[in-house]
Amino acid sequence: MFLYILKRVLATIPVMVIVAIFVFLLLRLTPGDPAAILAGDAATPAQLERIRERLGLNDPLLTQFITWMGQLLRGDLGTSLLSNTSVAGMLADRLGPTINIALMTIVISVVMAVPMGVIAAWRHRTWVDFLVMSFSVLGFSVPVFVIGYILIQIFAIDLRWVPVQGYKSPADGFGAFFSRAILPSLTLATIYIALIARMTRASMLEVLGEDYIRTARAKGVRENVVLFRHALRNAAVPILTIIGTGFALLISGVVVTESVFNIPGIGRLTVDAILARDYPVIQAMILLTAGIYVFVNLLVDISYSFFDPRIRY
Amino acid sequence: MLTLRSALKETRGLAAALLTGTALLMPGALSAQQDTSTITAVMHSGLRVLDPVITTAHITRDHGYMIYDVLTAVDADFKPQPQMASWEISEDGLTYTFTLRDGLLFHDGAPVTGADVVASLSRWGKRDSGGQLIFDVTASLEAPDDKTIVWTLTKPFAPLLDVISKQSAVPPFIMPARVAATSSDETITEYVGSGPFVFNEAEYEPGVSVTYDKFDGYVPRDEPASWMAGGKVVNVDKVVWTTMPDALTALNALSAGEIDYLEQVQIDLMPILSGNPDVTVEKRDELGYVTIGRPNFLHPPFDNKLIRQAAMAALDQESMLATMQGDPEYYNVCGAIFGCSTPLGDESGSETLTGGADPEKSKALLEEAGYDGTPIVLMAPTDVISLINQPVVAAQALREGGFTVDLQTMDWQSVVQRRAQQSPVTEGGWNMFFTNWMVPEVSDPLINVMVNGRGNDAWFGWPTDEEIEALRADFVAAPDAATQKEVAVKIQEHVMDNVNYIMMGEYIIPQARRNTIQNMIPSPVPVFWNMTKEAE
Amino acid sequence: MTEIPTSRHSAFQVLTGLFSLPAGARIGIGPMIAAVILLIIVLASVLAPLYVPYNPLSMDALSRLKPPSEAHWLGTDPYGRDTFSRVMTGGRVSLLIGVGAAVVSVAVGLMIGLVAGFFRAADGVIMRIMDSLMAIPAILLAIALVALNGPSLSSVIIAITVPEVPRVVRLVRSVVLSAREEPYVEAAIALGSSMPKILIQHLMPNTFAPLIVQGTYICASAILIEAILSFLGAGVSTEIPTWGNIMAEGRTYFQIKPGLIFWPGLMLSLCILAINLLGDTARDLLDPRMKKREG
Amino acid sequence: MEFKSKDFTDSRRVLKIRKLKVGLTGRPNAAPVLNEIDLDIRAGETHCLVGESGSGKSVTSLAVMGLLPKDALEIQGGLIDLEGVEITYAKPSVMRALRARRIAMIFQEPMTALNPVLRVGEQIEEVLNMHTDLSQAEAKKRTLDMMEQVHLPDVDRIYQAFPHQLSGGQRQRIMIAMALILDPDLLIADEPTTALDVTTQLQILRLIAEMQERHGTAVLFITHDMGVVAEIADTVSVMQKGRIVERAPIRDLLTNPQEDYTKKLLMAVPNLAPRAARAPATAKDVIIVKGLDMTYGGGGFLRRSEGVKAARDVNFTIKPGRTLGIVGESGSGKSTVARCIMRLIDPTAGKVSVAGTEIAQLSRRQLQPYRKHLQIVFQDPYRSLNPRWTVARSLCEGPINFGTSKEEAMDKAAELMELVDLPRDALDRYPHQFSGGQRQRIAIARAVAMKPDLLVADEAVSALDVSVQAQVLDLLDDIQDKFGVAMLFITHDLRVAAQICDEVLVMQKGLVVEHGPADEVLSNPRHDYTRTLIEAAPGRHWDFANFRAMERVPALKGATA
Repeated sequence: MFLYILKRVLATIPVMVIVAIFVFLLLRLTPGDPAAILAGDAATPAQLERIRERLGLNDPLLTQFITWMGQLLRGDLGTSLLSNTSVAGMLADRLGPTINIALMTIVISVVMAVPMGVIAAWRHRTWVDFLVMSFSVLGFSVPVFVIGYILIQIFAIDLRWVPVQGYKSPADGFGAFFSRAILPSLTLATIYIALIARMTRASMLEVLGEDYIRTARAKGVRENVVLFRHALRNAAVPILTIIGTGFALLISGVVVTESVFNIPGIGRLTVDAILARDYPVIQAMILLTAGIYVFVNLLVDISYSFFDPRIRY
Repeated sequence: MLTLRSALKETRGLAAALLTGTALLMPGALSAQQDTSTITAVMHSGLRVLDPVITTAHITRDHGYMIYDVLTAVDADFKPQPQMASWEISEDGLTYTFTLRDGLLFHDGAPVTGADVVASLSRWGKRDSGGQLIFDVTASLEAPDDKTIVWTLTKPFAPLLDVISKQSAVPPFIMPARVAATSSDETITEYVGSGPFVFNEAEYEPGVSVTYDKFDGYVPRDEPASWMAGGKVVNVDKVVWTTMPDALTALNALSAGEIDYLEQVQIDLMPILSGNPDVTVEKRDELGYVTIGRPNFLHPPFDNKLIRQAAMAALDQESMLATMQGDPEYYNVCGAIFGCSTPLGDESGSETLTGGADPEKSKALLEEAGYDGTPIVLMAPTDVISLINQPVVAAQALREGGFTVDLQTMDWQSVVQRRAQQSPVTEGGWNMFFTNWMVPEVSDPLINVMVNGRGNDAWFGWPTDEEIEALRADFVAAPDAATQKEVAVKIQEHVMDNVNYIMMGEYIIPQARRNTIQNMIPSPVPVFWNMTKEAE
Repeated sequence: MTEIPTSRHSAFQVLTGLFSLPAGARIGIGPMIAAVILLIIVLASVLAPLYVPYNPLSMDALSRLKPPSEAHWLGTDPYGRDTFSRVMTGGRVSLLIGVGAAVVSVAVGLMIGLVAGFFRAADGVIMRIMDSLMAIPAILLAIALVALNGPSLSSVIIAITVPEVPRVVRLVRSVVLSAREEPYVEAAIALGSSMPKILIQHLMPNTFAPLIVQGTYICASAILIEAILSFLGAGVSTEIPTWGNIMAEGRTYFQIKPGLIFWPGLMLSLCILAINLLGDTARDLLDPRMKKREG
Repeated sequence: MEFKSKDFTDSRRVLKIRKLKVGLTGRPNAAPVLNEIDLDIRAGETHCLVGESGSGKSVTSLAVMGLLPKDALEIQGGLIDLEGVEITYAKPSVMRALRARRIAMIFQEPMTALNPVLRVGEQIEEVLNMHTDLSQAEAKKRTLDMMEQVHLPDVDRIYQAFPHQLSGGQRQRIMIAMALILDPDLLIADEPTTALDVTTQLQILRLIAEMQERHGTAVLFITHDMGVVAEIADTVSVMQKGRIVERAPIRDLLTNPQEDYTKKLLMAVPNLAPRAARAPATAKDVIIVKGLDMTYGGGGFLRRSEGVKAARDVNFTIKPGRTLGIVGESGSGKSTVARCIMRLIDPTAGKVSVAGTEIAQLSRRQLQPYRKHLQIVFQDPYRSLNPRWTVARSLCEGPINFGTSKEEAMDKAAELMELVDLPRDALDRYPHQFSGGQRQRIAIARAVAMKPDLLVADEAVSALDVSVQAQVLDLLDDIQDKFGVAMLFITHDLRVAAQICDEVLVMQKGLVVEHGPADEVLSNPRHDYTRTLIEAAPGRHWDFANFRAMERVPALKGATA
């Protein structure tokens, strides 16, 4: 097990290096000049040139890359070109909201989607199945910002149950956190629920056709036990996999939700940074999100063995 | 009776439980704003750059006015007034002597000295175009003692006080000498000013929110506040600026009382607020903004004056402003390049712009110029709301006027980068883009960068225009206001004929506030002194 | 003489043979409705220029944000453009993006996946690169790519394609890996067939069924991602109406003129719904296990 | 041969089925899957249901259990009566209560019939939790007790084990323990030993008999293997196409079958008597295998693993027109040898000479010209033909690879179809339009099209019903006569090997334990393992094809059973 984890962690190194190179090149080939953004509308070309020189943007690409990698290896994420603050500090400020909302989304999604999928598979080809599937396809079909607006309209404006926007850390009180996080989480959750419910249903359908399900029924086991004890655990691996790979979708959704609900998270930070060509921030953020994705999927892989004893590392 | 009482008791218990439950669900937001000592404001953009000298970004200027103070400032009549210092001008107009008033302190407790002022002005002079002009004729800038600054010129520079008092892009904010020692190409890293608010560094999240605390050591002037001049009396303990990337969310937050103040409201969205008795939508000041189109003089077809004139003939202010703003209450068809309500404003030569487009004239001019149908590349930003409409409307109008248009959409940063490219269109260049200025930023020939005609040293578009340079020199040399105005009208006429840029009219973006916010100063820059907050 | 079913094979049977479709598989009413809806949307979009009442680009500052009327069936947008004309025309580009992204992702993914699945030497390197591409959040990558190439139709398609390719590669690779163990492939090796021949003639057809299914999902999600990119200001040019950028432009007017979001949103949702439903149906029909059960 | 001959007429009737009809759900007019099935089983009786695949044996058992897949099959008539309770249309809750208590079932694949993610102990115990009020401790005690009854070793450890950690035989014992723990009246065993090796099969059959003895359970035993039937049955029902065609006590059925179908079935059953020895061939060896070693795995990045030695020091030669059989149980390495020779995998060491050329170490490209000398027929007829290709295309693939023109190859293909007794016009069809036996013929034709020197048949008849099996074996024999091809015949079934092989090579755990002429190895085995294999072959004393006992039962002096 330990060896396996070590191996997997080592295997992420080339992945992260490729991500780093890719992002670095992509950014440097993208038009945009952080100096111009820094200086504003009325700067002259000579002033811009001096600022570029200061920021090290005139160095050869390779030098810039080596400098950046050197910093990374020392654990230094660099300094924002615009705000002149440390990227690590910005990241520390921004990571909390995103992670908390993401966790809440995952919890909501799993709690809702798995039973939905199980029931749909159990009542295969009935109206229940049709309903669940329709909902989940609908979750795929409506753009996430539309869902956000609709939820705000209903719950924040018409019913006034929760605030329209903003974020409070759970440290400020769970109620304060929850009331602000619930709408963004639900917004994000729709597509995730759709994804997980679908996969749960498909996986359960497959498992329910297995011999050991017939064995369980032949033993006179009650249907709910058949579904949740015998079938669901066997169906878990693909469900876990989709939770892991769906995490990428979640990160994408976060970018939008954070705009709609005005949450100071890393999604918005990254988009703002891209629009402002704040290279150190973009690089750090994409590396970070890629790292989180890889980490989540490592967790998922490891959790397989918890659900399925045949998988041993 | 007994049962009734116990029933009541039970109900009360239930109500209490419900209340606690609800309180758990909706704490904070609504009640936090009952706090009359804190103002939460949503500004037009997120604050990321904290150096008000290195950048011309409005949000950073606004930040500058919060934590820094200036020597002199303009009042609502465009007149320079003493702020940190009073002044005396020598008879020959070559020596300016400033005397700092008493009680000026930096936020770290140190008094403001002449040396700080000299360092700050010097750094500003390297960055600001107006400042550069003054420093071109500066013999010396010295502080003989802690209270006095002497500025000696080699030849008279009549608008000097106007330039250092200007309220926008870039005012000479006064910083401690050690901070002002930072190179003008590098951003400062210490944010200490002597202004009415203190920058709360711990609560600063770049692009998201910034918090200002009242500076108890600030001594306001005695005069009433007028624009950037007068006494800056702070009536709250704390001002929080937050950014909301989504305009609709910001409006909803204001409606719900989660924020107190919204700097900019899209006109189209005003109906959402109109039904809310707790919210007021209003114009903060009457000057507002101008929106302009700038052709590229280096490459065909806009290197040809006739074709520039054709473009101007094809464009019409009314339809563009109407698309941008909708409600005529919030725009002003105005052909004056220096603004219609400024001392130098004049509308000469702008008939086609203000009187409706003349596509036939445009076609005729194109014919005459021998326009070959080469598409003109129009850069259209997608992520700055106040700039989205102009290129789209212009593209349509130009097509109707006989142009072939290639409307290229990109994010604003790509526009910013690409407009600096002098290469031909085929190699990443461009033909035209649109941008906006606050009226005070274009209100005279020294401040208005678009009337600079120095070729490569001119603003993007790079016109080489000796005629206009001569007129600008006349302006600097003009001894009195009447002469200045004469020169300004000539510049107006020249710009309309040569089409250095196309003035597309004035507009105003209203602000919205909860009614608890009172006594805000009408000013182009949103300022938070004088403002009061009442309980709801 | 052994008995053999004697029916002549029809084109349908050739097709079913190609995709392992079980003969006589029943297609329910749902997918039929979905197919009809999709057909109507596609036809309506493709033929839009023939019947829409206004040029979707022509603006009229004097009739901005008008409510539905006889002149403007669905009202007008902030530029005074006719919403009905824009929504109907918008489908063309949205569908083009969907189909384009699906075709490109599937084609590129197929090629890479075949190589990765069959040549062990290339597998490791290719899969590491694919892992990396998968780890980069799609939307951020898309924004960056669009910023790089400018917001043209092709950059949006490329932006959507890049993160999808790894998924297709994984799918193709896994199909190839399992098909490679099939006895008929081993028989082909024993018959002296060359590697490229085995790859293309024996292995590649196995990937078609799952790829068709995957393609429908990519198509649906591409249309959706285009909408999100437009929302974030990184979509196709505002001059080309798509459902996505019509919604993105209309988003601030959500409370005062919900039609700007509702109508393109309805078309988009119906379209994605139909495509997904057809994809699900195709998956059920093409599932080899179904065949085994009936066979 | 001893048959069971107890008379059950006085015993209590446990199961009574009358005119049971099962059809496709919602399609009452379609051909029924089961038609008018009558069945009686009495306490203590073992009733065997035999028939070829698709005859409806399993559907019968599932109907009794109430486990028909609802969306595919439904009962359309008749009645099922379990000890006086009619359960034909019983409510799910009623059926649930009956299962495990009154009827229990064990399935063919112990691999898939146990839940892979639950400990086997828990899975047995679950039956008690569902149907009794026993405390946790009592339930566990009873479970362990039951596990001991089915002769599982080290029950405390196995209780905690997951299915994949057990052998096939152990898993099937778990299944039996699970089925019998509540002492049901009727046990349905659906091909419970088919997936097991012969030696394990024998143990499981004995266990079922023992348990039956102890508890007096009635057993409905479903199998396709006449040998097994001969070993265990009291009475037999023969099924064909959803009907029961003949029902009789075992001795009557085997000695004096009434129905043609039964006779046909019995006559196809191979027996252990080796084929008549053929004249020794004198030609040069077609293939020479020397010191062949194959080790899987090994190496490893962070962990050094030993690797599995699948085959060790295998040596043999085959002459033209002769057949060498490799027999052994699963995991013995017999298929590994075949695949090494075919160069589908690369042997770790050793030599393989074909047509005078050493091919074991050739690269894939160098190997290509020699491919035609070697051809293979696989076990699974459903997977050995590309489902997307017409038969013609499959048959032409090889010849075209070796330069034959398309037209010529098509002509050849047509001839081959006749050779394997299929109509020429079937060339344009797809594999799914053929039955399993027909597909196997096509696969053989495809191999023969290459005019190979050596034909490797890897379990080529194992997946086929006995009647089809016999036909395919005949076909292989014909082909060998006609083309003088040498054959390497891999099988787990000694009876099949006896039918076709000149020489037999017995493998165990990668090692060759015995190698010699077929009749010598089969009638006079020298190695204990060979002897065990022969002993375990069910029904080896009976000559089914001739409805009598074997004249010459393979001698098993000093057998250690």
